[in-house]
Amino acid sequence: MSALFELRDVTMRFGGLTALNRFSMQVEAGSIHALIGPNGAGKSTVFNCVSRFCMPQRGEIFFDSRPLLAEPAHRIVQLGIARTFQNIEQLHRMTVLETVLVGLTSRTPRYFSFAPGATRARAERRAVEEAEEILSQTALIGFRDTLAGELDFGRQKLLDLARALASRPRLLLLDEPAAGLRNREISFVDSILVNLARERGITIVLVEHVMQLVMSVADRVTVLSFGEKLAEGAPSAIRADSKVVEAYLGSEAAHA
Amino acid sequence: MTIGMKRLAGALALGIAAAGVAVTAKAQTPPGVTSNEIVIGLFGPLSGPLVAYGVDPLNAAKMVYDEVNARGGIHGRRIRLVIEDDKCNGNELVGVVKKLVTVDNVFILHGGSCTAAIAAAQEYVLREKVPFVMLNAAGDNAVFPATRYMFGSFQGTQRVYGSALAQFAVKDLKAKRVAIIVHDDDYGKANLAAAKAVVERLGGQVVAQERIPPAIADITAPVLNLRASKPDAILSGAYPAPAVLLAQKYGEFGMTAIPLLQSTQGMPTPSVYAKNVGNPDALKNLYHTWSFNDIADEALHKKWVDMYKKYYPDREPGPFMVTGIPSALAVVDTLQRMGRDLTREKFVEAMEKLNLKSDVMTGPLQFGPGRRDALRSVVVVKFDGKTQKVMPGIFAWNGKDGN
Amino acid sequence: MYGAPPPKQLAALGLLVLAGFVLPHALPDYFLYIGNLLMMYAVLALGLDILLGWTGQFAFAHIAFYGFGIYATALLNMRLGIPFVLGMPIAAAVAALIGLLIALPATRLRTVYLALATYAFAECAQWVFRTWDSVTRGPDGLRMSAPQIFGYMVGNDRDAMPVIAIILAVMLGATLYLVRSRLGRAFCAVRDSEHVAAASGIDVKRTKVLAFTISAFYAGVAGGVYTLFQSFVHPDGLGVWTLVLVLTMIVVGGSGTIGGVLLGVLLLGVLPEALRAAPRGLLVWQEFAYGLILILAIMFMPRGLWGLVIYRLRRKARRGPPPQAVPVPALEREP
Amino acid sequence: MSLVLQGVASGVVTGCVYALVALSLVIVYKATDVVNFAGGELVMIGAYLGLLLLLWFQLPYIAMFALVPVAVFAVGALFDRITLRKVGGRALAKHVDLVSFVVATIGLSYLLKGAVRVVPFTEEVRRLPPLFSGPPVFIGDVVLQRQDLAIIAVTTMIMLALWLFFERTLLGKALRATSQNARAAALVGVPVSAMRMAVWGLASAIAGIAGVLLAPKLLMTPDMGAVVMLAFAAAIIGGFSSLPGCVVGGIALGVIQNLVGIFISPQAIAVTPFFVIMLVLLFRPEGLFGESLALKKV
Repeated sequence: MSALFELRDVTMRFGGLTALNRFSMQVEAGSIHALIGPNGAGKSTVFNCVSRFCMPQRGEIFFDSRPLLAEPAHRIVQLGIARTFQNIEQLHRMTVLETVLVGLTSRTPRYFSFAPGATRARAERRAVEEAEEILSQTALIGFRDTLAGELDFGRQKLLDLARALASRPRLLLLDEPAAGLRNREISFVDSILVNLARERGITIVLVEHVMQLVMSVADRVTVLSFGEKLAEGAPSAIRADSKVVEAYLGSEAAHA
Repeated sequence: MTIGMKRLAGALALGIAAAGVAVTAKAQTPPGVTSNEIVIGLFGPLSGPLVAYGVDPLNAAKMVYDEVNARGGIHGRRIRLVIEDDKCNGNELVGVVKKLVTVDNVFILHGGSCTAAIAAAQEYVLREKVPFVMLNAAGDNAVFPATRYMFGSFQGTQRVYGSALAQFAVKDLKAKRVAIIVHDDDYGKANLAAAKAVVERLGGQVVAQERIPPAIADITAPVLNLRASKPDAILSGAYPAPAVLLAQKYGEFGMTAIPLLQSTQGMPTPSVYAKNVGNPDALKNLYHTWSFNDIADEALHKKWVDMYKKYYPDREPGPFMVTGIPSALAVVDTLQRMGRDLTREKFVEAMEKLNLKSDVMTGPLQFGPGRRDALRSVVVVKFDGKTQKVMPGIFAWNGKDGN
Repeated sequence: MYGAPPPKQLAALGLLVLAGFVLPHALPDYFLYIGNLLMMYAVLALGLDILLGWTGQFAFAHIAFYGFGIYATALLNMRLGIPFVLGMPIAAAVAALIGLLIALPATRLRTVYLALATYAFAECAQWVFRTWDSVTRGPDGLRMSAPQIFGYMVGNDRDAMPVIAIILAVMLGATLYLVRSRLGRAFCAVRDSEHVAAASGIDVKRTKVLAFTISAFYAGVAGGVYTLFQSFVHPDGLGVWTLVLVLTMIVVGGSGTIGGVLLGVLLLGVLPEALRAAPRGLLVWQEFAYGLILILAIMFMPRGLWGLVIYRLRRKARRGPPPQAVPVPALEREP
Repeated sequence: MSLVLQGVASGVVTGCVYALVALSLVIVYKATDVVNFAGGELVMIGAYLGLLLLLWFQLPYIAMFALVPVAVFAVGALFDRITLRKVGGRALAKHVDLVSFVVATIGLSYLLKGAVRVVPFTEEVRRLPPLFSGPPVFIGDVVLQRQDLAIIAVTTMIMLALWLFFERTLLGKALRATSQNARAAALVGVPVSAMRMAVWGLASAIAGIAGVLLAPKLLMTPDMGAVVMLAFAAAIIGGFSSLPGCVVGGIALGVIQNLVGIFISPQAIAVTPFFVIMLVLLFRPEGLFGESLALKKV
């Protein structure tokens, strides 16, 4: 058993509110691992702790056996972890291509900003080529020079994914990639996720409410409720788990 | 880009042609003077925070020139004014001066209400050798050290006020311990230096020097400091708002046994000042310097106010209106004395010989070789909130104290 | 932005330098002075916009660095005899260093706190300029002696213009490259979302500190430029009014765009000169009109004038199917 | 010793004035996220309106005291309705709002200042008659004017009224909800944009009252709005989100300024508020009374 990514006993409190309570989970390399739970269960907090936007009061987070909590926020992506955002947090005033170039930051050489010259030109050209390739893969190339803030909702989500992919992550944290999308778009996301995991071997942790997507792509599902782990297992097992159905799926199970 | 380049080339060609014309034109006549016209560049703050010091004084100066034109001009030449707004801002005033000199080709410059802004243009004026007569700035830093082309201080410099108050305090009021409160700016610095020099020269002692920020909200601390120094007299170089605050606190703290001596700038209209202070007690022991004739001879003052109302029927003259008059009178007087043969160098030489007993100011307006501040003597007035009484004697600055 | 500046823009820089050499032989001092003033404001505004428009940090300390640049360049020249070509870079570098020191605590602050802390710094700096008599000559103002460049006296508009044009061209060129670099994109990313920036591997704090430092450097250079064509500096000119003027240039022109900033500088720099033709009685309304322009600009031109221009151009270019028409492809699922 | 006591007492009074203006700034900031750089000009407008009503319309003092807040309320509410709603309506990202909003208020400040400046009457320093006049009051060695006591009383009353309003009335609670989470407030049926307008009006009215109160004390010029920086300093000490914090901050600043004037130098009075702002923010980025910033939901 090879856990690429592990949370061990993580507790995160905001003022009097406990967002995560001694939460542990292990993610296997190459798998798609879904993290589900009702609103406010602490799913995004897991991501925010990994992204180092908040500091857990206790517990540890490991990636590739390396403790993450000692790293600053911007180092996380260099270690191979990329993430997307739940609310469309966008680089509104940057174009689609520029957004992906930002995603490429960790892999762009830190040439001296003011120096014109061949090295700089080559590096920029290479970065743009790569960004365009990623845009082609995510069907955004037609919007290359559109401002990110002017994209429709679905494409903003895609762009967020494209930006995250640009860093060539080994672990991808996706925060509700399908929320608010139409069916047709959901199946597109579905196909991209599967493609990423199976073809490129990227490990994916997925926070999602759209059960249709979770059930079709996830290898393993962890259920969070009020900051604590409620259940964990294969999608079919989770679906059958009465505790989960009671606490969370309840009414939604009927729709799925 | 190509359109831009064509336009640029066009502008360049035009500019070069214009410059050529200007050069040939320059060679024939002195700038700003034709057979029937003298062009004067007139400017002051006509907008912005210091507009009070600009609109009325500039109107008044214009009125003096208009009046001269109405009587047939000077030796057959009419005066034509090019009027500009300098906002009392250095960058802006330098631009105005350069425009007047190089685009409007004026003969002389007449303007400026703020010393710091004027000082910014000084170097240019000296280099281009254009006479610059200040409109109504006190101008300590523009006239000390004296430079050939800058003339001003027609209502006296801060040195004059500081020195007058100090002389009055030590000589007439027999004060031994003198406390001084001034603004933390160039005017305050000059006022303080002169007052201190005079007090010490006359054998007194300066027991407190308070430099307060011009926008002070609570003047308690400096006034307490003044009180703690146990002075025989308090000299103030404060501007209108702090001058009122000072008098209020001085009254409130029961310091009225100590004479309070205020420089002119703190009370542009004494009656408004008294109203602002609000407490008649605080004015029991108040004196102030004054450089205009209106207190001694109201009729003379009224003449100018009436003339102003005639020229500008829809504008009530403000307290600073008369400050625009003496400089214009000095320019007119100088041009009169020069005759028809006008050059800028001759204007400077004639200006140096100015000795004008104007009916506006308390003392004569004089320049000389190495002297560029016009008024050096003022009177001291006792003001109890209602009546003004001119104290005997004229208080003159000796040209040295505080320099 | 990415890639390299288009050749057209680089050619425009060349043209600017050329104009700097040619115009002094063609125009009277007044126009040269206004030109020099505008070029100085351009450097100042470009620098402020790096912080405000590109990095989204609402900081007001700029005017302090500008003042520092003026005093330092002038005093190095007058007291220590350090020529301008050395003095200005030293002054700008020290301004940048102060900017860096300010940035370290300031980057912890956000929004109103950042704005007020940096404004307070600017006020403190102005107070120091006014109070430190023995060095700055305090409220009397400092008469600066004319600087020398390779033994050639500068100090009037005619001689200063080519030098200023070269400096502006260099700063402008640097800005063109800067915004097209990894760092420039990091500025924009921090502006739009610090979370996305951090999650993309951008060190947010370091980026902000760099923006502060570079911005302060520009202000220092602008201060150095001031000493080339002015002969006097007074602390009163280094106050909130100048700051608001530069801020207005940026906002009206279009923050976060180089073209917009230059347009704003040109417009607001020329406006008071154009107003000279207005009837004298109306001049007193200038302050009112200034406020009105600011409010209207913010209401109706959120991206500034430049935004309007670009929007028009883009709409023209967008004849043809709008990009929204591109369909989302349905990829085949892997078996 | 009496020197220090007097300095402290006068500082408390001046501090109350700062606190009033600071209250106006903080109410606006809490409810609408706008930093109001025109706060000082609203004070100035209040003062000049008061003078206009007294001198031109010959109204009794009480009528003026009642009318000025109403008029300034209208100025603030209209500014929000006409300008800020338009600016806020199409904003894309948070910080863009801040810049645009701040620039809009800077615009308003120049607009108001410019409008007052065109009246030649304002060229000279003026003073509004005090609310109470009469001989000064002695407390031991310390002298205070009756107007000073009135300032303390009115500040306390406004402070209490605001507290009651925000804690005890439905409208006040709705305003608080709006300021904490506009979207949620809208969902439960609070008319958010009307609320914002009301807040702007309320804050402006307080500034107007401050103008009437402090005009006898600070004197009136079109530039008297510069007092806003002192109010900002007071608000920063108080944390910029706490109403009692404003009062404590204002009084602290007033006292500190006087102590600086007595023990250091009057020259340093001008720089004191700015130095205080920097010092407070250096050590307590959220101010002395501010709540620490919670993580924004990502």
